[in-house]
Parts: sequence; C-alpha cells; structure tokens
Amino acid sequence: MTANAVVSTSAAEPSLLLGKLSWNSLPHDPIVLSTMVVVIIGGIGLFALVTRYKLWGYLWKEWFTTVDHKKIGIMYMILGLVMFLRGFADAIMMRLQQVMAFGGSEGYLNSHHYDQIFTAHGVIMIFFVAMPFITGLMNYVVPLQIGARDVSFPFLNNFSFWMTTSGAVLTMASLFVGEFAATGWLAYPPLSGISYSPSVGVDYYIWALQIAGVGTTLSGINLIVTILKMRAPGMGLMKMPIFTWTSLCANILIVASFPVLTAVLALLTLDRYVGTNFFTNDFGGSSMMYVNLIWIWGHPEVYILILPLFGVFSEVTSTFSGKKLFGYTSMVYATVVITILSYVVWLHHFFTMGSGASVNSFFGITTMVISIPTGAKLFNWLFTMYRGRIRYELPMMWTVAFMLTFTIGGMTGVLLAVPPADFVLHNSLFLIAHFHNVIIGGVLFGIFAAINYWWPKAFGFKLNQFWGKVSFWCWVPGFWVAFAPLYVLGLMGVTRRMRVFDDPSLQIWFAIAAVGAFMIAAGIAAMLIQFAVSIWKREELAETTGDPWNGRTLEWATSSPPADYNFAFTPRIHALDAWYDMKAAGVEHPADGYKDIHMPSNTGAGIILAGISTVCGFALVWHIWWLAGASFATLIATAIIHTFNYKRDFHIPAAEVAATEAKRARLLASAGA
Amino acid sequence: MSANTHAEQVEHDSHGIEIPHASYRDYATGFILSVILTAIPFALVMTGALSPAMTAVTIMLFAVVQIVVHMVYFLHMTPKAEGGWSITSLIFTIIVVGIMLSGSLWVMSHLNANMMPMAHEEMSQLP
Amino acid sequence: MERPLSRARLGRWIATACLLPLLGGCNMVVLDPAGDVAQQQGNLVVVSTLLMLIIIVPVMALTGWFAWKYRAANTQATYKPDWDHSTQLELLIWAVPLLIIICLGAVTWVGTHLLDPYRPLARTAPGQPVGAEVEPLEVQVVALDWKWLFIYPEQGVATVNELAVPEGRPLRFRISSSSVMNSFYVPAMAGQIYAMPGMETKLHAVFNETGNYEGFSANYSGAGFSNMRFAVRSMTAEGFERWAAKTRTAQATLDRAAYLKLERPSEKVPVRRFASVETGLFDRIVNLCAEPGKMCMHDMMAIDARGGMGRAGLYNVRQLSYDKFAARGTGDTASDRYIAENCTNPELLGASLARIEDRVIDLATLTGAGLARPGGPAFRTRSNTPKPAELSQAGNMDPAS
Amino acid sequence: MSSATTTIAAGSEAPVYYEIDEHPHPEGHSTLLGFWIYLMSDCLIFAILFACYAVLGGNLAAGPGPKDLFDLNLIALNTAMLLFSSITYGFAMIAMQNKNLRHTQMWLAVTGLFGAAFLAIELYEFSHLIHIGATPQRSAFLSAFFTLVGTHGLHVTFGLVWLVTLIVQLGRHGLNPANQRRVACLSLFWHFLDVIWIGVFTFVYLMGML
Repeated sequence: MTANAVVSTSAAEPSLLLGKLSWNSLPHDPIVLSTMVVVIIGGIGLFALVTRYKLWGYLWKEWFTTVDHKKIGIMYMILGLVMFLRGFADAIMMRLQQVMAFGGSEGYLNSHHYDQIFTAHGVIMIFFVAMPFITGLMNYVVPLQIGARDVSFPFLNNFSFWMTTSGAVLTMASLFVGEFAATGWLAYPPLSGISYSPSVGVDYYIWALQIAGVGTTLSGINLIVTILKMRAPGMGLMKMPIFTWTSLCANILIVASFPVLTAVLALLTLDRYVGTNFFTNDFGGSSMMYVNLIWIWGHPEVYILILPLFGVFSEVTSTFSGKKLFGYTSMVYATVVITILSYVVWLHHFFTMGSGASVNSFFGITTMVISIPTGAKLFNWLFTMYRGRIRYELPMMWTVAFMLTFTIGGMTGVLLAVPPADFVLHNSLFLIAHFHNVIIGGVLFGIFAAINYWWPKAFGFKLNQFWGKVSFWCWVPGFWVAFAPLYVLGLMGVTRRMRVFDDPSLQIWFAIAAVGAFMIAAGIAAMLIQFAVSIWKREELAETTGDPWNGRTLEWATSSPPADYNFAFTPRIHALDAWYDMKAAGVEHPADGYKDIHMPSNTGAGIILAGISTVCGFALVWHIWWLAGASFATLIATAIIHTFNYKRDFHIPAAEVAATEAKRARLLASAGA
Repeated sequence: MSANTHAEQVEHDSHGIEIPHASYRDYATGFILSVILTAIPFALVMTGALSPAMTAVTIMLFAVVQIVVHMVYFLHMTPKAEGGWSITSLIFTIIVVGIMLSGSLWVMSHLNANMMPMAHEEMSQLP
Repeated sequence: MERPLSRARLGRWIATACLLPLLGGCNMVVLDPAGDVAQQQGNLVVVSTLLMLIIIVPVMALTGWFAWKYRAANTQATYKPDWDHSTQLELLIWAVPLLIIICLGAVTWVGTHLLDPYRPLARTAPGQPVGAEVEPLEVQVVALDWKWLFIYPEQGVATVNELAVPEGRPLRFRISSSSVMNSFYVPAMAGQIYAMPGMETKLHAVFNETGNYEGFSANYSGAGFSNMRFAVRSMTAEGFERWAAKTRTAQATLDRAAYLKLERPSEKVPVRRFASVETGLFDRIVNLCAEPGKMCMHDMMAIDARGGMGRAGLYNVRQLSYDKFAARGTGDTASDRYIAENCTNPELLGASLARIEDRVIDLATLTGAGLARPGGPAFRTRSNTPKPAELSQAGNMDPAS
Repeated sequence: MSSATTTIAAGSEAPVYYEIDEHPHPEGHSTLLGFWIYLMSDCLIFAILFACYAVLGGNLAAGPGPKDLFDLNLIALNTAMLLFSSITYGFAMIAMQNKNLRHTQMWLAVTGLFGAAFLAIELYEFSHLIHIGATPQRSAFLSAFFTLVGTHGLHVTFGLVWLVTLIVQLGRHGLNPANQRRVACLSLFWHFLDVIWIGVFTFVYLMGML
C-alpha cells in the first residue's frame, strides 16, 4: 500500500464558476455513498412530512424565528442530540476498525476515510455536541434561575444559535461534498497547511469552526450580560444559584478564549489561502506557535465544558438530598479560582514538544493546583449528601455515577500533568481514556442528569423512569467496559489515531472496548426510546405543579412549561435557594394586578444571516470566489438592513397575562386536590 | 401594538440609558495629553536622542500612559460605570492578555532556544 | 533521588501485584520497560498514582457509603436539611488535597528536571553513574513521510526503520523531521519527544537489557502514520560493533540526492541500510537545506539576527524545482518557494559564519534551580554542533547553486 | 441599577416576594456593557496578533526588516489622522448630549473623513510595500505585520461602514434612544481602535525602527 490512497481532489484545474467543486467531490466510498443515500431519503421524507402536516409555518413562526430563550435552549439541545448521533457513529466505526485491523488486515476503512473519521469525531463531539448542549442548558435555565424574562439580547441569542447550526451544517456537508480534515481535531500545522493537506478538508474545518465560533462568542457575551444585569431584585452575587455562577464563569471563559481560536484559525486560513508564513516550515514560520496558541484556547475550553455541569451536579445533589448545598461559598470561590487558573496551564498539552524543564514543571504544577478547587467541589457534593434524604431519581443516579467516574478521570488527569509521566503517556490511548473519562463521566453524564432534571420544566411532563434506568445501566458500565481497556492499552504503549496494529496480544483489549461501545450504543438507543415513550405517554407523565422535584431555585416557581414571559411578576430574592425560601415562607402568587409585559418580537434575521454565512463558508471552502464575494456582500447588506428595523418589541396585554396565570392557578388547584 | 404606545414606551425608556457623560474639557484634556504622549516617542525614535534600550523603555512607558489616558478621557472608564462591571472585565482582560503574551513569549523562547538550529547560545540565559 | 525511587519500585510491585489477576499476560511496557529512563518515568507514574490514591480511595468509599446510607428509604439516618457549613470540614477538604499536591509538586519539580530529555544522563542504572570518560552514542533521527531514518555519525552508517543500539551505553538522540510533526517514541527505552521540521529536539536514554523492541511515531502525521514503526534492537557492545561493521558493507550510500529520493512519501518501508552518509547531512536536514541551492536556516537566522538582508533580500526567492509534495496530493508546485542560498554576498555570509563559530555552548542551566549540575561527559556538545563552515562550503560548491 | 430595587425597600414590614409595582428594565440598558464585553473579546484577538508579531517579528527569512520598510513620517501622519478622528468623535458625543442632531451628524462625518484618510494612508503604505516585493508571503515577519496592521485597518473599515449607516439612521430617526445607544457604542469602538493603534505604532513601528 502506498500513498495513492490519498485521493487527490486538486487534480482538476479550479473553474471560475464552481471553484474546486466538481463531480469528483461527491463520495466514491460505498460506506459514505450509502450513508448519503439514506440521509437524502430521510431528508426528503422529513421534508414531505413537514409539508404534509403543514408545519412549515408553525416551525418558522414558533421556532426558527423565535427569540424566546427557552425555545432557543431547546433547539440547541436538539442540535446537540442530532450531532451526538453523528459523532457516536464515528466512534463506533473507529472501534470496529481497530478491532478488525490486526494480523495484516487493513480493516474496512482506508486511511483517507479513517483519518477523517477521528478528526470529525473530535470536532463534532466538542464543538457541535458538548458546546450546543451546555449553551442550550444555560440558555434555558439561567434566565429562569435569575428571575428574568429573557436574556439581555434576545435577537443575538437567535442569531448565535443559527450560526452554531451553520457550522454544524458545514461539517455535515463535508461528509457528502468533498471531505473533512484528516489532521486530528486541532489540525496542527504543518500537517494542516496547504502543502500537506491541499484538499478542502481543512477548509471545511476552518470555516465550520469560525462560523460556529461567532455564535459561541456572541452567546457567551449575551449570557454574561444577562447574568450581570438581569438578575431579579435582591439577588446579590452570593445569592445566585450555583448553576448560574458556574454558567457565568463558563461564559467568561468563552468570551476570553474563543477569540483566541478565531485568531489562530484566521492565521491558519491566511497561510492556506493567501500563502502567508505563520505556521509553515519555511520563511520563518513557526508551527509550534500554532500549538501554543490553540491550546491557550483549548485548555479553557475544557473548563467551559465542565463548569456548567458542575453547576448541574450541585443543583441536583442539593435538590435530591433535600438539603442546602454544603459550602456554597467555597463552591463559588472554587469556580472562580478554576476560571483564572485554567489560563495558566495550557502547556501541559505539549510537554513533549521540547520546552525546558522549568517551563514544563511550572505548567505541570499549575495543572495540579487546579485539582485542589476541583477536589473541594467533589467534597462539597459529598457533604451535601451527608445527612440528607437522597431520592434516587434519574438525575441523582447520574450524579452519583459522575462522582465515582470523574474521580478516576481526575486522578489520571493529574497523573498526566506530571511531565515525565506525560512523556510516556502523551498521545497514548491512556490519554484518550483519561479525557473520555472526564468528558463522558463529567460533561455527558451531567447533560443527561440535566435533561432528566429540567425536562419536566421544559415540556410539562416527566421522562419515563424505566427506559431512563435502562439507559443509565447501559451507559455507565458500558463506559467502563469501553474505556478501561484503553487505560491498559495506553500502559502497553499503544498510541492514539492508529488504524492498523501488528501486535496480536492487543486485539482482546480492543474487542472489550468495542463491546463497551455497543453497550453505550444500547444506552443511547434506550435514551431515544425514553424520549419517545415519554412523549407518547405525556398525559400519564404530566407534571402540573411546576415543581416536580421539590426544587430550590427560581425556575421551579414557574409553570411547566413556563409562560413566554417566564414570570408574571418579577420575584424578589431574600435568600439563596430563593424558591425554597418562598415555599418555606408560604408565599402566595398574587392573583391579580397584572400589567402589560414588554417582550421582544420574533425575527427571521438570525436564520437568514446564518444561512448566508453557510453559503459564504461553502463558497470559501471550494474557492468559488464570486459566490463568496456575493454572499459576503449580501451578509453585510442584510445585517445593515436589519439595523434599520427599530421596532423589535411588543407588549403582552395584561388581560392575556391574567388569563394565562388563571389557567395555571386552576391547574395547580387541580393538582393539589 | 399601536405606534402610539410604542412611542410612549420609547420616551419612557430613555431615562434608563446610561450613556457616560462627556464634556469638552475631558476630550480636550485627553486630546492634548495624547498628542504630547504620541509626539515624544516619535521624536525620540526619529531623532535617536536616546540609546535604543532607553528609547524602547521610554516609548513603552509612554504607550502605557497613553492607553490609560484614552481609557479615562475617551472611553470614560470609571470604577463606577456599569456597576463596576466594565472595569472588572477590563482588568480581567488585561490579566488574561498578560498571561497570554508573557506565557507565549516564555514558552516560545524556550522552544526556539531548545530546538531552533541557530540559537544554542541563548539557552544559558533562560530562566 | 535513589531512595524515593527504590521505594517507588516497591510501590510498583505492589501495584503490579494488585493488577496481576486482571492483566495476566499483558505486557505493560510503560511500567516495565528495558531502559533506565523509561523505568524512572514508569516509577513516577506509579508513585503519583499511589500518592493520589491516598485521597481518591477515601473519596470513592465515602461516596458509596453516603449514597447508600442517606438514601431516602433509610429513615433511620440523620437528616439535617439546613446543615450547610462546617469550618473544620472546609479546612480539611482544601488542606488535604493541597498537601498531596505539594508532595506531588515536589516530585514533579525534581522528576521533570532530572528526566528532562535534554539533560545528559547522570547514570545508566540505579547506582551506576556515568563516568566522565564515557562518550554517549549519538544517533541522528529523522522522521520522514512515513518512515524513520537513523544516522550514526560515529559509525558513519545510516538505516531506515531500524534502530540498533548497544546496551548499557548512554544514547544521545538528535531528532528532527522532514515534513510534519511526529513524535519519536520507544516505550521500552524512554519517553517520547516530538520530531519537528526545521527544529532539533534531543533525547538522552539508555537500554539496560538486550532484546528486540518496537518504536514508532506517537503523533499523527498523515495517511501512513499507522505503519510508521521501526524495529529497535538493543545489543551487546560487541554485537553492535558487528552490526555496524556489517552495515558498512551494505550496497547503498546516503548522500543528499539519495536522501531527497528517500524523503518522498512511502509507507511500510522495509529496513534499509546505508554503508556511508554524506557529512553534515543531518544538519542540512535540520536546517531545511538538503535541497540544492536552498539557504540553510542557521544562515538565515544569523542574517535575521543582524537585521535581515534589506530590500535586496526580496529577490532571493526561488521556485522549487522539483515536486516535493506531489505524493501528498499537491499537484501545484508552482507555489512552493524557497529562499536561495546566499553565495553572492561573501562578506555577509562570512559574518554569519563567524557568529556561528563563536558560540559557546553551556548547558549548565538545564540542571534547573536547586539541582546539582550533573557531572559527566555530555557537555561536549560543541563538538557535535554543525560544522557550519564545512556545511556552507559544501553548499557553495554544489553545482546546482 | 434598576429602579425596581428601590421601590420596595422603603418601610414594608413583611418581606415582599413579588414585585407588584414593577418598573421593567429599560430596553437596551445592557447594550453598552454587552458591547464593552465584545470589545474585550476583540482585544484578545489583537493580543494574539501582537503575540504572533512578537514571536515571529524577528523571522525575516533573510528578507528586509522593519528598518528597511517603514516610513515613520507616514506613520506619524497616520497616527495624527486617528487622533483627530478621536477628538471629533468626542465632539459628536457632546453634540448628541446637547440634543443637536445636525452637529452630531456633522462631527460623525468629519470623524469618518479622518478615518478614511487614515485608511487611505495605510492602503498606500501596503500597496507600496507589496509593489516593492515586501508581500505578506515573503517572511513570517511580513505575514505578522500585514495581519496585525491589516486587522486594525479592517476594523477601521468596519467602523466607517457603521459610521455611514449611523449617519443615515440619525437622519431618519433622529436622536432617539436606540440611536443614542448606537452612537455611544460606536464611540467605544472607535476609541478602542485608537487604543489598539497606540500598541501598533509603539510596538510595530517605533520599536521596529530602533
């Protein structure tokens, strides 16, 4: 086998009309081709269904153009879920390849395909699964928790969502039109430079991340300002729910790190498109600078992902233990300390690149220091459970699973922070096991806890317990079966991103890992069934009180689902755990005295701008310059035209508010009866 | 929603906007200081009055002062603006920028010194 | 450093004993390697793990215990819904991790400095310091697309995908790459270090056992990455001499032209041996000037350090005359440019060379603050640095320039 | 910050849990803070470009260095243009405070002219450099230089587009609260670019000439 496996897409001379795009850009590989056919048929089917039931108008009016943070939050979650299925399909394919490719077998994937798969898996899971999930959660929950009617910039919120989606669309498009990057998820140059990756894969990567990055940054700004400016009266900083605190810190990290990614990718873009020499081998470029810069973004990113989930676990532990959160203050300080410290550890991702010992040990030790506040958090959850009355509902089950799993992940993380240990474990499957241990055990388990926890709030009915438990018991052992072998393989000196193996003694471990992956697949299936069954039986599972878990924070003070305006009267906060405090004080919701409520109007500008951005990104990927120029000009023009719209709000009349609230009061009364 | 009530609403809202108050004095002071703080570094470099090292230190100092001048007189930074959040975010940004710049320079100088074919002799000067 | 490590060894045995039933028969090369450096790194893995287990085990046990004891069904257990603070506990939960991190930090600081890959070996095995007279064996390593080139300047031979070394003698690797980033990793010998184009990393290591091992690239480098493996053969000193002598009888020789051919992408390359190697080839590779007529990086950097070549320098850019990247998929060589070797301005070149000759290499600070300076032989780096005069002359005489 | 906080505090014995007599957050009361935070994130982009220039600025690839290329007279002129545009923007802000629409528009237009002059000079500099062969592709130093200065220039361009849009919008809707907010935001943006330029002329141009 020689390098001819590399499919050259640049063979044809770029045309003026279509740039590098040609019939050759469509897939040849039978796997991709059949996926494409299935997706196209599925897409047509979905389109037909939506048309058949005349849902386009509904979708457009109620969802696509909405500026309601709750609906946007839900759309983020759906985006995350859809992309999760794609990312997981990649994972299963890798597991299968690695279990097959022994003893001279090439497996079923060639390197051209396999290398794209592991790159896409990483990119999708981080940018288009984990990020939408946490952004969705924060979007949904934060305004409710702080007693606000919406976020500070509702239109921007819609726009951010569609930009994230636009990035996801570009990534998905790369599956069928052209190819994705085959460089690893951080696309280190010189490999990702034009000399060594001349085809469009890296360009898809760049533009997908750039467009999604705009959305992420703006949504970060939006949520920071929301938390700083829109809190209900009386809610001082130290009375903010812990999830809001962790969200604030995560968004600060977003705003203070995503620009770095934007800048670094822009420089890589210039290298690829214009021929500058930032990260090239020749002409004075330095590829190490790219590695340095991208990890300045990359490490805070890890905390962007995990911090909000720390908040979720805190809320869940406290609610289901029926206790105040132990050590709220130290929890807040721990979060803030982590926020700052996450900026001084980035080098631990490249100890082996050749820094001197003083640099390595400095960054190694700062990394270890982060484990102290993280450990403090774990103890706080532990002592929240201590002397509590723990109800093992699904969110709490996920939380306990998290505590046990994440501890191990944290330990292996600190281990990797010891530079000499990292020299033998860097880039090994041990590292892979470690970060899946924290990302699945922390982020994903947290998201599952959050979905089970807040679903009744969002939809007005609980999730089915049985299928939830099936999912849980597939996922948690499945995770360990899938990743414990990777720890072992790492200690056996096996590297990541390998496609074929020589040593037959390794195969058994890959086989075990593949079994684990299929257990996880069963867990995912059970979860989808859980959603379906719950929606099917929503009448039985209906939740009318608005407070199914005996909650402690303000979101449980609203109806399920909350009215468009969230709170008919803005609550006034006197204590931490505001809703618990209100319940304890026996506060009655006022029955009249409603006023007109000032609300932002829906707008199609967000989806239109993001749509144009997608076109522009696609044109840039394929070097279709006229289209890129035209769509960019349209983008600017549309944005300017949008600013000429001064009428962006309306009022919900008091009578309508009164009617909505009366309906809720009746529901509550019937639930109480 | 009738245009009428909307207009009223707008009228009502205008009380809540916190646009920092500016005066001719502020802008004039800022401008004059900026001119001075710009002219001196340019003059120093163009005439070569000081040694390069001295010039470098001086112009960096002037740059820092001028940035502060702009912040105060043009951007109206005060600890009280926006409930203190704008100055907090500014300080946070400065810290992060400081970490990024100094960290990158430190890391890159190490990497360059350790690995670039030319630079062995610099190694002894590394921290 | 001796004592903690021997204690570490004990810990390692304990750990291995615990894991044994689980991992019977699997070869954990990282924890049980054949080289002293990797051994120390493996021990550090174990020591750190044990240190952390001091806190991890209680935490996990407590989690399980609390989760069970305070379940809602157990109405016997104390229930204190408003208990949310305890200064003693808070102190404890911040202080215990802090103490462990302080210990771990100390271990890290010392370990990182002592096991710095740039640091010449002070010992070849526990209790066996390296004598001042011992000259480490230098091996120059180049990661190519997708195979490894090893050059033995002392023996004057080179191999592809085969690394033969004498057991017990300190090894000094100088590592670079021809195109993209790779990572040079022989798990049985020592931890990895990146191999990067235009740069030179170093690794000091030793084998304490003879045998056949495996090395590979640990950093993804493109389509042929998976098969970028090489055989590592640790031999007795005599065995190595015999091997070198035999290699010197090989057919092929490695000069710049042969290298440029070798450099082209290929996969699953069988072992190849070269009887002789052009002088200074490795330095040309590191300096990205194996191609005829291309300016070497150290010359370029010397010029840059003096403020560049002025506007005249704008005109010394040439197009690459051959298709270096074709096999990677680039058909377009017209955009591959390079900076021409500077032979028209002897004065400038002379000055840059003088500067290179002048350099005095002192690796003393690599000992790190608070650590003893290792004695021993390896500070004769100077003799191993490129001989620029020779290099550049070779370049100047090259007919292509 | 919000008027609601003060409403209840006075007098009432039992704690109030819902704001019956509510004063909503005025529309756009978060805009300036939001915009400021955006500027902070933009500041990080520039920080990265400065870091690149600091690291790569010495890698001339045996080409020309700053001393061979920069013309300080031109930069002094450029800096003056930007400084003038700052003070004129200040006058626009004061005119806006005085509810003087015409003057606001006029001063904004003057600011735009100075900004355009700045851009023109920068473009001249760039085209001159490219003309003599000192293109961004020549060396890492030139890549970093063009990108850093060019990004600042792009921001100024964007500011000009915004400025023109705003003048039109002021003409249409007058000094309503939304427009006042926009003028204030653009003011932050414009002065922020000034601050970045201080870094550029000091670290790139002046230090380069030493």
